[in-house]
Amino acid sequence: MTASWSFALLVLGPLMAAALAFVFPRRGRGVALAAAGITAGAWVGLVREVMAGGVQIQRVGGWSAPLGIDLRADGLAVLMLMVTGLISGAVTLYSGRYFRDAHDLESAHRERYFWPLFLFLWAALNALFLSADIFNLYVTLELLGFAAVALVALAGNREALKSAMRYLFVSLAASLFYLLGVALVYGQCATVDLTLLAAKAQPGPTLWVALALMTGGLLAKAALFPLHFWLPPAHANAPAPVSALLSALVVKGAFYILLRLWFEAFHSLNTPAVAQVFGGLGAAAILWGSANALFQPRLKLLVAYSTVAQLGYLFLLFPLAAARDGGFLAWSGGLIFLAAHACAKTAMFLTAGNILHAAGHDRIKDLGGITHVPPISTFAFGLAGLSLIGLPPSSGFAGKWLLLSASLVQGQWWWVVVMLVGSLLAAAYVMRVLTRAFTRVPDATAPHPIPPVMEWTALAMAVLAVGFGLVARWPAELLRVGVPWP
Amino acid sequence: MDREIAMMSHVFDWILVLLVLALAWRSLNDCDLFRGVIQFIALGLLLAVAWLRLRAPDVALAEAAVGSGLTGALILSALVRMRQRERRGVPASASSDTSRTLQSGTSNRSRVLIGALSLALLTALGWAVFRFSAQSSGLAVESLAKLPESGVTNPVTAVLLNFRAYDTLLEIGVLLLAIVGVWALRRGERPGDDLRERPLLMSLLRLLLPVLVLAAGYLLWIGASAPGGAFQGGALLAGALVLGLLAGLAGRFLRRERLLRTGLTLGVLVFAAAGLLALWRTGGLLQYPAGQGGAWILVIEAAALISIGLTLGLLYLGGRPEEEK
Amino acid sequence: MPDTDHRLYLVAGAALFAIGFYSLVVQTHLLRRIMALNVMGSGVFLVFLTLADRTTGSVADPVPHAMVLTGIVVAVCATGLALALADRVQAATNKVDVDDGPDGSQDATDAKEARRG
Amino acid sequence: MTILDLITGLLLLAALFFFVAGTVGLLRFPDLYSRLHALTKADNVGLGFAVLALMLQAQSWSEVFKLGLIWVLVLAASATVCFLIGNEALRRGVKPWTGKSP
Amino acid sequence: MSIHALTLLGILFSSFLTGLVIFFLKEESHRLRTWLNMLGAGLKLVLVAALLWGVHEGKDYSWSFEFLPGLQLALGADANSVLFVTLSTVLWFWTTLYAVGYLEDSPHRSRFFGFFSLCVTATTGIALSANLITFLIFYELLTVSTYPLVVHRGTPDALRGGRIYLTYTLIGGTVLLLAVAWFSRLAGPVAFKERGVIEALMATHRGELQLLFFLFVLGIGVKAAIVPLHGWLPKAMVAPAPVSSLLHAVAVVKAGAFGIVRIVYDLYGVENAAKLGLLPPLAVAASVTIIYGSVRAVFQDELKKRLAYSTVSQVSYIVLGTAILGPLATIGGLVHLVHQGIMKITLFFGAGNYAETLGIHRVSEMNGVGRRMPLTTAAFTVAALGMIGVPPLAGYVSKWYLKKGAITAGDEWVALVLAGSSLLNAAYFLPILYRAWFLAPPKTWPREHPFGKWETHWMLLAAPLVTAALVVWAGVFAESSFSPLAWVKLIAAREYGP
Amino acid sequence: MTNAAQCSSNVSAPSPGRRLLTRAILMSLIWLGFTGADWNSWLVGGPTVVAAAWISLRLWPGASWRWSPRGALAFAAYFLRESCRGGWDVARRALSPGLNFTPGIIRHPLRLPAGPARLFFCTVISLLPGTAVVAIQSESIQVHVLDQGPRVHAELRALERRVAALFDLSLSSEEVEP
Repeated sequence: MTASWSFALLVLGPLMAAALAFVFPRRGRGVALAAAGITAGAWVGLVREVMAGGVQIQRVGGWSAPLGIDLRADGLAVLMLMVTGLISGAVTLYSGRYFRDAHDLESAHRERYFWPLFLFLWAALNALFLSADIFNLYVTLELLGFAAVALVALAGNREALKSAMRYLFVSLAASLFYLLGVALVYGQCATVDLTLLAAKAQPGPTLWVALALMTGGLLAKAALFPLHFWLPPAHANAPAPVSALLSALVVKGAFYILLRLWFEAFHSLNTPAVAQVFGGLGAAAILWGSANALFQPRLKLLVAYSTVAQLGYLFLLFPLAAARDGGFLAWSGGLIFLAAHACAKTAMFLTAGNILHAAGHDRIKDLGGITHVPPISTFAFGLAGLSLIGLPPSSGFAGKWLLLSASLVQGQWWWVVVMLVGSLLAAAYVMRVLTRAFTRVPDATAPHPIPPVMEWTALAMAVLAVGFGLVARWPAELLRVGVPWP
Repeated sequence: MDREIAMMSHVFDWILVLLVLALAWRSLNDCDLFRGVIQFIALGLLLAVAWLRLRAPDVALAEAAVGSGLTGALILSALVRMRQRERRGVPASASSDTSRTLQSGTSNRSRVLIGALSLALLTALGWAVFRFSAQSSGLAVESLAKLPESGVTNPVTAVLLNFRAYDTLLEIGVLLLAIVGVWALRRGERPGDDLRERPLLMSLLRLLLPVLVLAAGYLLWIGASAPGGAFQGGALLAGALVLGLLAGLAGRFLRRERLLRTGLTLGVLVFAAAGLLALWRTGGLLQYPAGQGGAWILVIEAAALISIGLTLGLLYLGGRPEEEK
Repeated sequence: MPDTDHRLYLVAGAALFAIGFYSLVVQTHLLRRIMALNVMGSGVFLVFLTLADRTTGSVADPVPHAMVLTGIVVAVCATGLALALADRVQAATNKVDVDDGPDGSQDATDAKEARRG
Repeated sequence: MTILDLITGLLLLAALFFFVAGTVGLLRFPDLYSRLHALTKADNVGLGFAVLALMLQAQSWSEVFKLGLIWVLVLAASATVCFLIGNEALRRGVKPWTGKSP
Repeated sequence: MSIHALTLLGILFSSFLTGLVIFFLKEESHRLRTWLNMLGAGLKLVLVAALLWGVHEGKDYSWSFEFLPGLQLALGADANSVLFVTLSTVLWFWTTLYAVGYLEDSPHRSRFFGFFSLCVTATTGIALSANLITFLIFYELLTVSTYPLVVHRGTPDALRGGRIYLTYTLIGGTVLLLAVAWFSRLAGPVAFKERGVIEALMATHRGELQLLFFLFVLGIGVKAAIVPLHGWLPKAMVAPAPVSSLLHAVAVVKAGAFGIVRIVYDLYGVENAAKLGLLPPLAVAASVTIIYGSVRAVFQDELKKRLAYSTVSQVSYIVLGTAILGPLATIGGLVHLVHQGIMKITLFFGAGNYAETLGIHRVSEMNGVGRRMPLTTAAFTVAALGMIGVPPLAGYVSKWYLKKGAITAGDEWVALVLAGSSLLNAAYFLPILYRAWFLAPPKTWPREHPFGKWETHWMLLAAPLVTAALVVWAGVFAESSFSPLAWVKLIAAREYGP
Repeated sequence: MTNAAQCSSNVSAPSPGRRLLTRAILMSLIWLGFTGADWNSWLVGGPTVVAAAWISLRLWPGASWRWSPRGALAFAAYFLRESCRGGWDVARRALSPGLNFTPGIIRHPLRLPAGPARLFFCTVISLLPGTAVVAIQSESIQVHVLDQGPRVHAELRALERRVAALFDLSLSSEEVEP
């Protein structure tokens, strides 16, 4: 009973809030705060049920699969919901001030539309993480994509509009690839339920093609190298809290579905060769993204390319988690890494927003003398950087450690090399920014003061990115609930 | 006789499919963009025929109204707007002639590459679909078995608003999101031509609009037992709204911002509230109390109809109707 | 319909999808690309509905029908959003494509500067 | 096959004839204005026959009514559209073909 | 949680929390910051004293917390930890005092002292780590918290030095991470234990263990500045004097040396290491470093650079002691950990005083400085003589044990290295002393800064005097029961005991 | 509204309530036609009818015009006949081998008053054989004809008379040749 309400409120709370924020444009922030409260409560209820009673299933409308839609909450889903909630909460606090303080005349307009779009994004994410139905996942993907694109375009400048347009094309085409895959799956198995598919799916040409289509679409949405081309401009040109949401959560949505497909519904098709391909692409993403981040002229572009790189780590989960031996190590490692990256990236983009606000630009080479004035923001960036590099005891470290251990256990040493090189590259680009904080510039211009709530929210996320590593045992335990293999 | 009918329908299938493919190709690759758009609209109509052929009258209705009609109107009006802006704009950026940009941009080599990729895609898909067994009832049996419990007799409506109502709830959310996204982008412009100078059209609209509203209501009602429902009705309503907008008949309505916004969100709010209410009453999200399915569905659909009609109609403006204060 | 050759329609759906995809990538005009997405969508719908039509009974499988209805509505929403965005892009850049813009080249020069500096 | 079906068949054939004729006209007629005639007149009659044919097969009076309504609305619409197109052509200065020049 | 565990945590948090609070203090709240600093340092001193007493009494100090499945964050206090933690705490107290005086009126003090405290937290954390993973955590924390101190001045030079420092240490850290992960894969998440934990693996994984040892030394050797991994150390001299003293005497290089001690004694076990044939190469590396560093030091004119190369050389005494089998060498190496610390910090304090008070940065500018600043120069002299190994100062004690240990173990060539090094030490320290005491002072100093009634600020003066006194005490009272030497003997007895 | 002025020129307006009622009844009839005798349908039908009536009234606030039932019947018969003739006419021209017609645009003076009757007239012209309206001016219309000739004007005047009869109007007496 409690779980039912949790399911309902987690999805409908933000959804109705989005509608209300649209009807009452001046009340957006209050509505979002209320939604944050409701979802937090619902999440607590849900996590208690999951810890106590294992995987929770809600048969929507009282019809069970295959005819109806099942919602399902296992450890993975609950973890993703938690990350979503934390980051959305931070973004809510941050944005309450961010949009009000923008320098241009359009800011009031932006604030009005930010809230409903943001709440839609939130609802879409929650719905996505709870869904156990691949067609329903398609609908949530579309909700997510539309909200993300509209939020990018909200920045309103030329570059933002162009990147939003490109993002929309990629997103829509990717959704259609996914949907075509769903059609083939339905034609073959006569169900779109993840659990039923796990029992019904047998390797064969149709499912191979279907899965390839769905995977292709999702990889584009998850911006895995070489399909990442749309991400850096989109994430770099969006308003700061939006960039945070996109990098921390939106790309993870697609990744989450990939996990559900390859490790649950179609686990019988998950062969080592495929897994190695995923891992290879992930490795390429790590190297390519990091190398590009090193040469970006703008802070937000750097952070965006860092996202391309860090997403690569998530895909190392495929070759590592598929094996029985040490599989769970990699599984929990990859997902803890996901949470770590989400928090760290949020902190980084929010900080970038602060710096942009203070300096009026984010050209890295001209940031000397500006960053040491807002020390809290710099501190936040540094802490987030620690997690990104994977220095202990941050959560990034916890994730990388588990992935490292898994590769060592399985003797797949090549991933170890990639991860270590990736860490060093991450250190290089993070330090490229942090060094500016210590540069003494004699005639530094007085920066625009940053509202405290914006600084402290960024810092809180950074602290979370580090501190989460100290309690990483808890998510690892949580992930055991409903883990796709015995 | 049966053989001949089968033969004829076979020929019909081939003609239909070839026409569809030819139109699809031409509509996207015709060097005159306007002609392309027209062919695109025609493609939508042909597809509606194909849907009928595939025993999907509900979809055919929606395709004709939404897929072909509204989408076509949207694209046409966007084309007109773009061309007007181009005419106003500086001719220096001459590369952007809307009507003839076919050869610009993509090099021949990448064309060949993409072509090869698409062919590979087609081959893979063809390989996949040829492995399907000729017959599979999918979920037809299950849905028909559960149909009496759903509260309606049209199986598609039962799926949309009962068995898989949750999808539909989110989909109504997508609709609202689309309009919010569009409004966030820009202020809409009225269509360039003032139709008030065309009395004949005006009188037609005066006649037509009330009938369209009635028809929308009728589709909503009939959806419970026959092809139709909130989407098809909503599409009609949207059509009526677009015509009204074109004729400048909805100006005063558009200025009532709060009312508009309420109308747009009505579907989501009522649907979600119904879901929660059902949860409270029966303990299951969107699980309607036994025997009351029909009534619940009707209420939800009515709210959805209004929102769908408003949303799809207002999408036509390409932006929010008025600048807020 | 039992007498329909489903493979014909399935392949046609696949072909629509491929035509749409090809045009989406090759064409640069925003409106064409938006139409291309719609054609891709129609291909998917065709596959869905053909699969639904394979039943032996008197009616087709209603579940894909509902899915396609959802898909059609999503498609028109996408079209509306994309058109509004395309319009803004044109207003901002005076161009009707997003492929070779000053932003790409500008990034490149900025990156070069960063390497030098 | 009842007598009603036979009449339906004949009516449909008539409808087909007019549609074909309209289409041939559309292709053959010399200018935009005369093509408008081909479209409005022949197709409306064709539609009328088709509607009549379907009315004979209708299950209820309400279906008959709806079919009739459709016909009336299409007539009104096509007359209006015919005017709109002709009017627009006239405004743009499209000269009618008068048969005198080759 | 027991009182013992609380003590351990208290030692960490006494500097961690003060550091955090200081970060967010306003730049102007000078007095509050000083009080907080001294309070933290004092508290830590008290807690360490309690710990010292407790460990001496045989109490078991340990605390652990599982932060990842099967992975413990574990603190403990064995004899080794206590040695290092005491050293760092005592020296931190005096360095803090010194730093407060040194940085008066300079910008960004909140940032400086924040990181300063974090740095000490990391160092004590390294000392108290009871297993590899905890060691790794604090080791990396040390890297991160010292970087801002190195680049504190923000000049292009400082930034370049910082970049080099970070490049070295992060790569070292990465290698260490690999080694730790690999080792954990082999042996499981093991805690440090006297005589090592690899007994069971000796037969089966010989090659892997050797490779791992190499990786460990490579990773940790960066911080211990073993040639050729020492490149960062002279470059990091751009940092303010208190930082240099802390870096060289306590925090970074000592953490490295201590790390090698941990690996050899408590992870591999010195006898196992010897069986694997790991010690001779290590001894060679240490010897090369000792000679190389000394030679380079002779040719440096810049005082801090000369001291830095001296550090490169001296730290390897500890490694050398570790690399020679037998209790005497162990004693020599370990006691040098303490002795070198107090001597080198005194030297850096002195150098800082010269720079701050008179603007002297080069040896060639030091003529007659003993007359202008007698107390400072006296302390400097004591430490320098100690470094050379003049009896009865601290340095003599360590070198004596090392030499004896080497001879006992049959490595006579080591005695030659030590003798050569002592000569070189004399070669780079004696000229300084000569100039300071016996040459006439110039008319004006490069940049004099008057400080009232003492030769310099009292805070700047107190620290070197105290540490110089410690140098004398550690040498003269080496045989008393509370001296570093006595403690080290206890460690050696446990390592080699029956 | 300008539309209102245009349409309510010839009849005095009844009260708003009655007008709404009239429209509602009209709409109800259409609904009834849609659904047949399904009384449950009025659950939806009621609100829909009200909405449709209200919209109709907003779009066309003018009162309903007068019309004569007898004229209507006569007109319907005439219209059906002429439609068929029109269709046949086009079909004949389209399918005959040569293009045996002389099209052109002619101007025809209007006698019907401005308002629904005139609009109705213009609409119907396009459905009748050989004629299509291409422009409407205040006192005349331009008609595209397939065969220019004297008969055209006569036919148009005949149509005008029938429309006038339908709307129960009397035409202005002057019969001017163009």
